[in-house]
Amino acid sequence: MIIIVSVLIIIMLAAAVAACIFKDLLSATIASCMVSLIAAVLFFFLQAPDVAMAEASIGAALVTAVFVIAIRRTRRYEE
Amino acid sequence: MKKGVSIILLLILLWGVVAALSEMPFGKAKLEVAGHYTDYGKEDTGAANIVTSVVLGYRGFDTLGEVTVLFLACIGLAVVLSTLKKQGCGARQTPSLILNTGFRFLFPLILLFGTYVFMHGHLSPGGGFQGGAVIASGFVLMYLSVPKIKRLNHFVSTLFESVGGLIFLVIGLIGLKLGSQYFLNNFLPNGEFNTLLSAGIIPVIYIAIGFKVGSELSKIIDVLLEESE
Amino acid sequence: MSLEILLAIAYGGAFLTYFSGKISQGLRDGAAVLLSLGTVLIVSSFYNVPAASVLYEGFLGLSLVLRMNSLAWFFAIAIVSFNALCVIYSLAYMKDRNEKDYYYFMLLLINAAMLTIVLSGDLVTFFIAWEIMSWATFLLISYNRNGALQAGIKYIVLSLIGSMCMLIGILSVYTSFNTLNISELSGQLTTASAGYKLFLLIIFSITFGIKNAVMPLHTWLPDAYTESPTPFSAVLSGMLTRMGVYGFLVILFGIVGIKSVLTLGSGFISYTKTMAWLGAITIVIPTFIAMLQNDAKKLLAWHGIGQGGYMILGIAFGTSLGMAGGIFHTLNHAIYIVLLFLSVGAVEYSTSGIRDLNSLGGLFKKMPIAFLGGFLGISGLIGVPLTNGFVSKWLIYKTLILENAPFLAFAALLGTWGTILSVYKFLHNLYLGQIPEKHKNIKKTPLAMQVPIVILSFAIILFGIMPGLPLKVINSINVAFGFSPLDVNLWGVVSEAGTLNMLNIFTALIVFGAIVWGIFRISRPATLTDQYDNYAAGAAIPKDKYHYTVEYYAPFYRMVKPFLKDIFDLLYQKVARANDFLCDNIRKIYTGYVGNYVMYIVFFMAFLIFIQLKWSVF
Amino acid sequence: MNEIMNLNPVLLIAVPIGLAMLVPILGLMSSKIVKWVPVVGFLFNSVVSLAVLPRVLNQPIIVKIAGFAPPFGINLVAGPVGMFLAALIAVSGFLVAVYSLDYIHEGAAEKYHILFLLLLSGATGVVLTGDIFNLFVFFEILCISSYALVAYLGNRSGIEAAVKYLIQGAIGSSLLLIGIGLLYGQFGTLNMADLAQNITSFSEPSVFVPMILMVTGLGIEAAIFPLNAWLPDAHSSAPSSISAVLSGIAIEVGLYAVIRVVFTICHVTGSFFVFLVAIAVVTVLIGEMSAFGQKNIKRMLAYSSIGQIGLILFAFSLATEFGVSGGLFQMLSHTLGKVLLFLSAGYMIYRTGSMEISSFEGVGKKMPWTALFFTIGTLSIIGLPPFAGFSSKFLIIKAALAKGDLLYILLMGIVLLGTVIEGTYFFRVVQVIYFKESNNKTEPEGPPVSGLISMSVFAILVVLIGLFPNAILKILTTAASELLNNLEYIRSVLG
Amino acid sequence: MSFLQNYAYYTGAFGLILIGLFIMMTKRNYIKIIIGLSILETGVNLFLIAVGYISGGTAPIFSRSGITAEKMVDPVPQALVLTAIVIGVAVLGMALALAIRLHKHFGTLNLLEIREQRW
Repeated sequence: MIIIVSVLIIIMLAAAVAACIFKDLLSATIASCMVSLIAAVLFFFLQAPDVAMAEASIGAALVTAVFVIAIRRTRRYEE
Repeated sequence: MKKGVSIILLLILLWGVVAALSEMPFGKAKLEVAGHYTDYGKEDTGAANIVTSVVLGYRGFDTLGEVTVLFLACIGLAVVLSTLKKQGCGARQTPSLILNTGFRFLFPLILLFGTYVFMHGHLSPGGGFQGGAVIASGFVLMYLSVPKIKRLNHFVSTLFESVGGLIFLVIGLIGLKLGSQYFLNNFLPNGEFNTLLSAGIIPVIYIAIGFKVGSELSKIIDVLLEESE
Repeated sequence: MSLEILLAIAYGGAFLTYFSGKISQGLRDGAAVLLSLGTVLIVSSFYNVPAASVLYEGFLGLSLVLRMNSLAWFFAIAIVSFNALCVIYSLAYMKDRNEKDYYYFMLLLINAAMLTIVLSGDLVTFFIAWEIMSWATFLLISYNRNGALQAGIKYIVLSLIGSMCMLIGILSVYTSFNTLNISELSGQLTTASAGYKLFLLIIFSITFGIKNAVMPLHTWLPDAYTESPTPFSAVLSGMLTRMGVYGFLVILFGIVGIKSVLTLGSGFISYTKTMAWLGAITIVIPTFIAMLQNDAKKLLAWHGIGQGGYMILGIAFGTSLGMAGGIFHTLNHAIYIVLLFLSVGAVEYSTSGIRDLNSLGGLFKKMPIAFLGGFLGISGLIGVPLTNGFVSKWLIYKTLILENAPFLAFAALLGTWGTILSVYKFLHNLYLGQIPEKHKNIKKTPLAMQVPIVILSFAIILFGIMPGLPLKVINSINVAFGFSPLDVNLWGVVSEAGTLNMLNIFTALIVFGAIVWGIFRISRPATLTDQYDNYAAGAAIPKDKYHYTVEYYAPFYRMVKPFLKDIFDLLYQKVARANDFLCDNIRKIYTGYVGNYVMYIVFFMAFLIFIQLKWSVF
Repeated sequence: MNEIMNLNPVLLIAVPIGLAMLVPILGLMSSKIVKWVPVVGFLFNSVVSLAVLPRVLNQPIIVKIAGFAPPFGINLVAGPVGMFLAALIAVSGFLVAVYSLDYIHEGAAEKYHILFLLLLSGATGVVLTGDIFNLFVFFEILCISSYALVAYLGNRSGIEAAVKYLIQGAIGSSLLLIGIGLLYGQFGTLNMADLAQNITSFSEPSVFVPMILMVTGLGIEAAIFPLNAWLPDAHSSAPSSISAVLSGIAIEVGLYAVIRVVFTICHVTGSFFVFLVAIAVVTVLIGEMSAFGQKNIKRMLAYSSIGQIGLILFAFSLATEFGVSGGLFQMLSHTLGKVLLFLSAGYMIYRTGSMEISSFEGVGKKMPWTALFFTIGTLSIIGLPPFAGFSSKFLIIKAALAKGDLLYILLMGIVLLGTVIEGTYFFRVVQVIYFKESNNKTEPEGPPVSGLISMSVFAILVVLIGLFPNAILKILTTAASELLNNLEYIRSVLG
Repeated sequence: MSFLQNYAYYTGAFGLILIGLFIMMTKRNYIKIIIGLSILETGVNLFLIAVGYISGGTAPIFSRSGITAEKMVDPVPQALVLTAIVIGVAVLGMALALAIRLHKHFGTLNLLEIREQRW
């Protein structure tokens, strides 16, 4: 169990670092979406199903949608 | 250079946090207040989901604030984007048939699921916010898959937002006059534990919040998309 | 008639004047004159009537107290009288100006504030009134626009520094003694330590030194005097500046007590010596700077600084003779400097705003009353016998001699010489000599201007011949402060250092004058010739003015110029520029880039955490 | 009257929020009534808070939300401090709402009124709540509505300022939340009184680190140096009525929160106060010096707010009864004075069409009343008698001197130097307004009646409080003892 | 292993917080900064939930009959995080709306170039 959690956390941190590194904002957004998703899974492991639901639907889905819309309306690449 | 300084500062921060964390080991037993909630939450509020009983019972005032924040975000977004000129229609790909068909099939289901989630907030994981978010994600799907943008009905969404919030508040204010005379006091009977019609005011408020949050989150997407297409 | 009513009339009068100005001009003028004359009457009714009353119970736990005693009466009567004269004068002077409602309102408000200062029985009332006076003065100095703005800023900056010092002083007294009532304090402060007294004196001296323009703190004064409307310059120079002297009197003798003051310091470096030397410097340097001025008001302004030095010199020694000299000089100075400003104002009025000494002259015939004022004014300023200045200067010189301070006496004397030189230039360039062509047909001096000039001229002579009138009041002030009374009679003073009897001098001078008049009478009478009926070595006779008065003391000027730079003003300007520079650069930390701001935030946090975890400072 | 006195203080928060939510529905019916909603709401709040205020001086009212006793439920602590600030917020909010009636006529006016109501109800929530997480929630309401209102005009500067404000504010709230989490993890409670009871020593790392996180997070809103970089931008770019509220209320509420954390929850002692005093002095100096060279009136006023906040923090960090009551008094006089300044500057900017100080030449003649109000505000802010600012400055200096420590006297000297700088630039503006003639001969046109009414009430309050400071001194001393004596606070909340 | 047991979640949470802060401190692109903010908020939420966990606990819901109150995890942080998530989305929505306006006005999202308001 703890191994799975650790792997998830490592993936999550890697996704966060990737969000930091990517010059393409869309990719960075997807990476941060992934952070949120894995966080939602971790919430579930931490016996917080309510929060997991909220994080998955709000943090991962809606926020990402908002990001994508905003990037569409501005510019895609970091200069 | 700047990155180096940032990293040093953040490491100092980490040091401090580690020092503080040493007093609070992971997974230790609950303390007094939380214990009270799990022990008496059932009796106090009548909700099976203790998180819900905390969110709407013990800490209902936070939730009022939270609802207000979302309402505020909706208004604020509209203010920020209100004076923008309409843009010409950008190149927009026609959504594929699969997406369109899938949307037609899924949209009612998503709405239904969202409604389920917020109606059963006091019994199972979920609640007004999660249910509202699910409904809003249905609308996101709609925006992705319908070729001609269907705007949210301004009138209806405004009504949902305002009335949802007002129901919450009015229930709170009724509590000030009825029963034990406290704001947000649970003046309805608790009913039979673990059934849909239980936990007094909690399901009522969650339904109101569900509609409100659903329409607000959809509106946020709507406003952001508004003139860009 | 109680003190509250007096103040109510003073403050209410200011507002009444303002609002009546909204109705009609005549009503406002009438109200201003009547109210200021009314306050004169009320104040004079308090002569020898000590009074005290509580104005306001419990202002932040203090009670605001008013009191009337001989010192307060002396200053109050001077304030309201000069104010009344200046209001009357303003009727004519301000005739063609805009925003007169505002002008009269501020003038009366300042008058009321000054009245409150001298009537205040505790330091909070004193401070409140002091501040009202300061900002109201600022608002009136700026009235003339243009150059006045800079002068106003200069004034208010120094004034604010002064008031902040005073606030610290007052509150430190309050925290130490738990009362601010002046009469209660005077008993308690004797128990304080010498260091504390010195601190208190220094901090108050900064305040009052700024107001009284003692030498290193004087820089606001020349600009402010020059740039304000002339009747207000008169008020400013006459009494407002001398609130500093009043303050010195209160803090030195009323609160700390002269015995304690004299014990502060030892040998050459003592509080009173320092003060006396600052007074001496204040006499000498400004007087010589005054000599070089070409703007009539600026010349008077520098004299205003210089004369302030005499007052400081007088009171610094803390003897009854010196006190009498200092206080009397305050009054005398006010009389002649107001007179001088008013007569310059008359010239300014007639020539529509020219004050430049180089382009005026010969106005004697056109405006005899103004000339009279100017002449008597400078006589008083110099201290010619039979004028009031002579008496007070005599008292001050006597003090210096008695106190074995030959250098200070020499400085005072030097000041008088400088005064003579410079005021002669003043008188000559304004009234004597040849009148420029364009000033041949100037406006007449209106009656409203003549009346105050005549009254003040009369006062100069009156107090010059009968100094006993004011000295009697001053004597009672001296007694109140615990000095031995002087032996005063109507004509002068009897003291161990010699006797002053103006009646004898008056008679002697009358006799001497009669002789001189007689000699002139029997000699051949002078004949008047036209300007063109003249021989100019074959050259064409100029049609215009040829009696030039530019570069009046040119050789002397070249000689002393390097020494007479107003280094303090330059220093202050340098400080101001440095401040501007610093201010402009310090806000560069707000770079506009958010990354930096976030960095500040994290740094603040990290810094605190680091010092606590590493060293456990907190 | 008795009815009103017994009203529940929770209404102070619930009613404005309810009205804000009602506004969209009203807006659907008629756009005319919408602008009266904030007026009505804050009139109600003013009446209730002023009526309840005398009652709480003897005994704080503990409002248990939903009937759960603290620490199990959220509770409001309507003590002297809370009610004093709530009354201040309500009264200023009412007057600014009156001002906004005519001032706000462009843009999405309906949304402006909603945001305005929510901004101030958030502020009221912060000052009344007794629960640290609830404080966070109301703080977010305050902040988010400020972001939106700063961007309200939608021009370049407004958007830029809002962006910067948002970034810093969001970091602040995240830090606050981390701090709350750390405290909750150790003490298992969110009630401020309960936390205060459990915290024995603030200097242990496990308490100190969360305290610093919270102080930093709240300090961003409170504009303590060096966390105040957002302030000049935001305050100068918002509509003037909002700048007034942000400067007069929002930052003071932030400072209140900092003080609550430092005084009540962590019960800081000793050398940390020295640090706070030092920070306060630096804040004063930086604020005043940055304001000194400003050409833009609103930026100048904003920097001056930084200086004033420094002064208030200085007073609080003296941690004596005089100091704290002086600080609260200074809060009052700063609110009145600065709101007055911003409101009058608002119409001057509106009529001249420029925020440059130099464009105000001749305003004194064209808009005499507005100019007069501006001058009164100026004199009060500098701290000259007989205006409200003098009394508060008097108390603060007295408190610093009563400390009897040379260090404090020196630091206070520096603060007073800041005052001199402040006086200089303010008097320069007064000169420009009154004593410079303008070249353009536009018709003199004063502000509309609503603006005049609200400004004149502020001016009258400034003068009245300056003349009769004793009227509120009792409230202040009671409030000061509430802040200083946290045992009393704990006892009154937890029973 | 016990280190992982005890610190895995905290490491993850504070890892996210620090990465988020790092992005906000060093990046110039506004949207990137908002991404950092989002990561920071996720980290804070994860931290709060981790605070409330008790070893071997169950979700705080009486969904089945065998669940006892003693073994339930702390419900309070979950309630807080629900609030925090909603507040977070509100802030992010505002931030991105401002991003759109910012791009309209300045044509760039590089904050180093958007420095009209300074000093």
